[in-house]
Amino acid sequence: MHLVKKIEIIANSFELSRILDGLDKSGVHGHAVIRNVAGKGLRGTAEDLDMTMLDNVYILAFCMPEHVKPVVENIRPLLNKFGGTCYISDVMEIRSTKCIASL
Amino acid sequence: MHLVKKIEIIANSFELSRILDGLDKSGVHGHAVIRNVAGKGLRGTAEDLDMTMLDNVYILAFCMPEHVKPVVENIRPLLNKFGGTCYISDVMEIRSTKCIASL
Amino acid sequence: MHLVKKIEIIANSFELSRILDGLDKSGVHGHAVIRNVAGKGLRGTAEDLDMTMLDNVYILAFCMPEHVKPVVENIRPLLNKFGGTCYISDVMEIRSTKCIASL
Amino acid sequence: MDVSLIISNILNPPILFFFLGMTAVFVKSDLEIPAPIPKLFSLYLLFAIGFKGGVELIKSGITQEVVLTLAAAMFMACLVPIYTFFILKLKLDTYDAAAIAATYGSISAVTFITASAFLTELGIHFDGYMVAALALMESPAIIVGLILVNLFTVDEKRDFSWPEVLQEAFLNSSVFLLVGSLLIGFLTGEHGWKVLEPFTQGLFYGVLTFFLLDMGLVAARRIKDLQKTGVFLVLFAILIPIVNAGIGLAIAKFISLPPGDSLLFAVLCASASYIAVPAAMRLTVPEANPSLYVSTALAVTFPFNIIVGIPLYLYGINLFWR
Amino acid sequence: MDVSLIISNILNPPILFFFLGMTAVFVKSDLEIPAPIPKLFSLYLLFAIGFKGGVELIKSGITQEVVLTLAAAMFMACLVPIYTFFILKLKLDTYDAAAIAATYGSISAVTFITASAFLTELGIHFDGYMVAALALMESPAIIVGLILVNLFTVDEKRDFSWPEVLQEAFLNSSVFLLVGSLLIGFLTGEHGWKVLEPFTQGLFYGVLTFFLLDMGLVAARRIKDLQKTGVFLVLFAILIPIVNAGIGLAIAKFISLPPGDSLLFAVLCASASYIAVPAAMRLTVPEANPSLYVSTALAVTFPFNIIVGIPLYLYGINLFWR
Amino acid sequence: MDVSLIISNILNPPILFFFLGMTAVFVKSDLEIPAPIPKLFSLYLLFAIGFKGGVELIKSGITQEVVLTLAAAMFMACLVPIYTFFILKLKLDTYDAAAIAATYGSISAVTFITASAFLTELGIHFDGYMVAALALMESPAIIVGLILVNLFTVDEKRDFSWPEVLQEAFLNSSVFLLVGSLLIGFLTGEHGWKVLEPFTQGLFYGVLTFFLLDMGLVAARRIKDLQKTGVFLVLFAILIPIVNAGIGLAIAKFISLPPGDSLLFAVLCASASYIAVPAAMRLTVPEANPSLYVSTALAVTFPFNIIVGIPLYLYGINLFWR
Ligand SMILES: Nc1ncnc2c1ncn2[C@@H]1O[C@H](COP(=O)(O)O)[C@@H](O)[C@H]1O
Ligand SMILES: Nc1ncnc2c1ncn2[C@@H]1O[C@H](COP(=O)(O)O)[C@@H](O)[C@H]1O
Ligand SMILES: Nc1ncnc2c1ncn2[C@@H]1O[C@H](COP(=O)(O)O)[C@@H](O)[C@H]1O
Ligand code: NA
Ligand code: NA
Ligand code: NA
Repeated sequence: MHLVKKIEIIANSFELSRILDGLDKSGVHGHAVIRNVAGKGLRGTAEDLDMTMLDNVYILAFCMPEHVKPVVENIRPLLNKFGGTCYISDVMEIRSTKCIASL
Repeated sequence: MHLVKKIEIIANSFELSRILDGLDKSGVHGHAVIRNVAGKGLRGTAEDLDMTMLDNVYILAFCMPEHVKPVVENIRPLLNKFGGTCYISDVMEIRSTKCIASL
Repeated sequence: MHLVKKIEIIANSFELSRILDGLDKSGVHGHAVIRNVAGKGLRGTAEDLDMTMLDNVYILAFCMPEHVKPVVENIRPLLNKFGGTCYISDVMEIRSTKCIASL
Repeated sequence: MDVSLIISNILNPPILFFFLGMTAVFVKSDLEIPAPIPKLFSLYLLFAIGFKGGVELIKSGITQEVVLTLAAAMFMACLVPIYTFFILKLKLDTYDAAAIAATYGSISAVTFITASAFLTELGIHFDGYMVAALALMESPAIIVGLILVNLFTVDEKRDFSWPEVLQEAFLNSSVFLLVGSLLIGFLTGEHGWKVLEPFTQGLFYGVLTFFLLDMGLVAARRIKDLQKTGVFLVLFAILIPIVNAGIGLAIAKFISLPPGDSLLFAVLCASASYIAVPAAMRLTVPEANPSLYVSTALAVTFPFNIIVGIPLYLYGINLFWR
Repeated sequence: MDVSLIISNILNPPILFFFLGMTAVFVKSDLEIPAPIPKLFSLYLLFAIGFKGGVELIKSGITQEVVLTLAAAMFMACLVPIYTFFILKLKLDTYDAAAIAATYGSISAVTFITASAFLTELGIHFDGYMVAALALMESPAIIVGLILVNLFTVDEKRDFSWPEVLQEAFLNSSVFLLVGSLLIGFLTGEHGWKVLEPFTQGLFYGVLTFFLLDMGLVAARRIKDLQKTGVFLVLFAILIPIVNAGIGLAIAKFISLPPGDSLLFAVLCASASYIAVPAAMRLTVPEANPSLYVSTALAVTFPFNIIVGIPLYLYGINLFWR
Repeated sequence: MDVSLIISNILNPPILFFFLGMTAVFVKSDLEIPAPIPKLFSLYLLFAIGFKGGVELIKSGITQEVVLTLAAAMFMACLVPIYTFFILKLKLDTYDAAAIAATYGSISAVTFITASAFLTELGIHFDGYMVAALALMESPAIIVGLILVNLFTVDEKRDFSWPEVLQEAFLNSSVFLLVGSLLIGFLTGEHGWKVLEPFTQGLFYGVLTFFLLDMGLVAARRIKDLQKTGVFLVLFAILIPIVNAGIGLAIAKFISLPPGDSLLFAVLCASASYIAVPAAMRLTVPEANPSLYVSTALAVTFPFNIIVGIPLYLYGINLFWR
């Protein structure tokens, strides 16, 4: 079990491909995307999802701590321009073969 | 990059508007909502979503640490009455203009 | 307000019932499941969801710290065999009657 | 005769697909109708049945027969939750008893629709205004159930607001769409019917069939919950519909409804709500256990009605209406 | 006469269901058409209208009338965003003005479809190639809007790539599906039409009705946003469509379009985009406030056009076309 | 002659919409059919084709011809995965070879449906019981594939349970719904057909068209995966269907199937599964790389069959059946 960083991004769906590109360029190749997220932020509610195609996506990416800095550098301009939020926290990853031992 | 609190609430969809009101009243104006969450809790499974309209929602709200107390005060009675769970954790927010500097 | 562990699992939907069984056997009886999660991991993208029925699920389970070890023991073989990732972090639970007092 | 009716009922695509859905769960097939398709189908069915009812109501006009039927519907919607409440109180606490009573006082639109498809196939006429009775019987039981809870729990003052409850009872999506479609059918009449017919009529039977496939899946998944509910509730969920249908038929005979309308009225009395009332109860009587009222209505009463009940009540009509 | 047209328009199922949707929001019913059903319906409508248009275009051939109409469509799609931009600049900043101008320069396919259903019901003929005009008018306003932003903001160089903008303008899903279906209709002609007819024709009116129910919900939810937009924009959203329809009718008269085509052309000029343009604006002019351009188009102009506008423009045609 | 068949096949709405979907991906349009709509359409197609097959099976009865055809289907479903396995082993490891072999041993219902729509249009008769052959050919290859893995991997004991595998093979949602609908069609016969016809027949072609639009999107998105799969697999994915169709035609000739049925049988042999088998393989042979077996079946064999294969096999029939 080892420490990794969790990156959570909520943004408009039209930013999705740009954000995923940003992650990829920063060396974060794994991600999970949940669509059809409703919400309210600085730019008002986004609940009339399909009609106006302005629905949000929730992007989750777990990565090595050293990737956080490039991610932030790549993603922040997008969020500043098009809106959306990004949060980072600490989690333990369970996957490597020896993780049980370290518990 | 500064510390904020992440509030996660899982509750039945009919509580949604009440919970969002509770957040708003506590000064937390941003949120994201994921619908059609299946699950199992104290009150049994909720998997026959659309049929019985008893599906769950997953509510995410990031807020300043000082907002947590009013949120808990406003949301807890709802959860006690109608069911649902609420969890709070620490995350770092990436949005303000100077966040890169602080890394 | 007391500390609990948050378990996040992203895996292919065909593993869902096995993973939920694993959680249940480890004493974790509550969970929430979000379906139709797109993503990219070690085994490539899984975006053509419905066509190939290879979509992912996002499983959330909050549990007592002492349950983490059995969960990991039960879930890891599944993830190693069929793919998927599991992460663990700390959160505070708001539900017990006295939680306001402890803030 | 009864059995031959049951068999001719069972050998219909909708009922057979209901069985197919149940079978899928029993043999652990991964068949599922993904959300929100079942929701779409149920909206469609409410839309189509409401619209058709409205169009026929404008053709028949609001006669004395219509008024009598609606009064009878109102009467049953209040009677059923009250009398069943006292039966349920024998074994359950006030909250659960009131919630289940409300469930059985209200109706299941899909049971009604299945019955009307059954009549159509047998070539038995029924009147469009029965849809108005359907609409009228959805909500009162919610109010009655809540009044019962208030009368029979003394401890603390329950904090709920009547406006919210009335809202939930009369403006929930099923009632609202059904009544709205009825009104629009009423307003646009024959002319509106013609343009919408390929949609509301042509697809109707097919959508019902597909929807019952999903209902079979859902009902079967609920069956394991019945172990928790116990024998009392399972018996309740079979016998009370028969009793209610009996009362309904007696009233129908009394106000001289024709056979088709009588069957639909009996089916309304016999059926139990598994959508509108459970949703309202979660909100207004959160103390009650949802798996009790959802499972009995969905896993026992609904299958019983569409498989055995509908032909059984028709058999009763065949006996007494000639 | 005008009023009787309005009333006969209103007493149609699609319009009445639009009202029903709005009512649901006003009385706080929980009625909703769950995502992605409205998306499916809008794809269906584009598919059906495009395909039908293509089939009719191959029948009529590409005549001089067709070319003239398309030229007129192109002209209006460029004129409207330019002149409205300067009106909007009186009260708004460049970004918001350009975004709203682009919205009104483009079109709303559902308004067009509602108008064509209205014509069908009144038995007034219209030509299939009007769908080509519809397709042609979606995109230019996006480009014009962006050019206006570039001309009227001097500060910093905006970093966007023209390929990306053209992509967004001409290959967004609405334009792409509409044009694609048009081409396929054109290629398969009468033969393709026959096999697809029960799907594209039979269901059309029903799906439109259901879709307008959802549009009613969506439009009503947006109405509270209008407080923020202010009186100026609300007036704009009612008056500009009338002006645009007027210009459209004058042009239609000038190039001698028949009444049905003239109405559709006026409706195209009068309608505003609430899907394609808003999506493009979020990307290309992120500085503009989406609730301004979405809410005016969706909560004011759209209802105005389908309820009052369509019969009003037809009234104008009835006056001048004889 | 072959080319004219290909062109008349291509100029059909379903195939053209398949191209439209592919084009959307190539030009980077944001067109998409949102989940779970494609799932709904595929359930509908299985339901409709199964039901229709059942109804026709009861009309024709279970003749010797039926039994022979089903035996031939069973034979091919076992032969294909075995012989292709050894070809694939030349270049791939046991896991990948077995998974791809199973994929090509099974069938694609949509290819079958497209072929039957093609026959309907050309006015060539085919028998309803071919749907039974379709149902029969889905599962065996999964079992065969798994046996091959067990025989050719010696290292460690693989921990999987046969009940689970049989479950996955015979009760997965496609097989279950298809067989269930077939049985129900068989049970309700002409009577059930009449009430469901507007739904199962009227919409069929339209839903197929819409669904192929989505298939075009999905197939095109997979094309970039082909770089990873290499030339060997791409050639395999084109040549093996032709070989299988050839064997299928020879058998069909041998048991004297009429032309329409022969085409469908050849198409079954030639097609590869991209739903049921991949799902089963993920579970039973997790060591195999999904992008290999999904991409070849979906991005090469499927388009090849519906565009070139179907008319090509029909050309073969035209040559030899007279
Ligand atoms: N404080 C927050 N907590 C949770 N979600 C948020 C928050 N702020 C914004 N969001 C989500 O991010 C989306 C875009 O935010 P914004 O760019 O501020 O309009 C909103 O629609 C919400 O779904
Ligand atoms: N321990 C838990 N972990 C994750 N989700 C939970 C947990 N407990 C409850 N939930 C979710 O919250 C919903 C309502 O919980 P309850 O009020 O306990 O019935 C459940 O249906 C689950 O989706
Ligand atoms: N680093 C990651 N961050 C977020 N999600 C991931 C990550 N790695 C894998 N996933 C998700 O887990 C699924 C299965 O991963 P895998 O077993 O690596 O193919 C992927 O399709 C993603 O949705
Ligand atoms: Na009842
Ligand atoms: Na316009
Ligand atoms: Na095959």
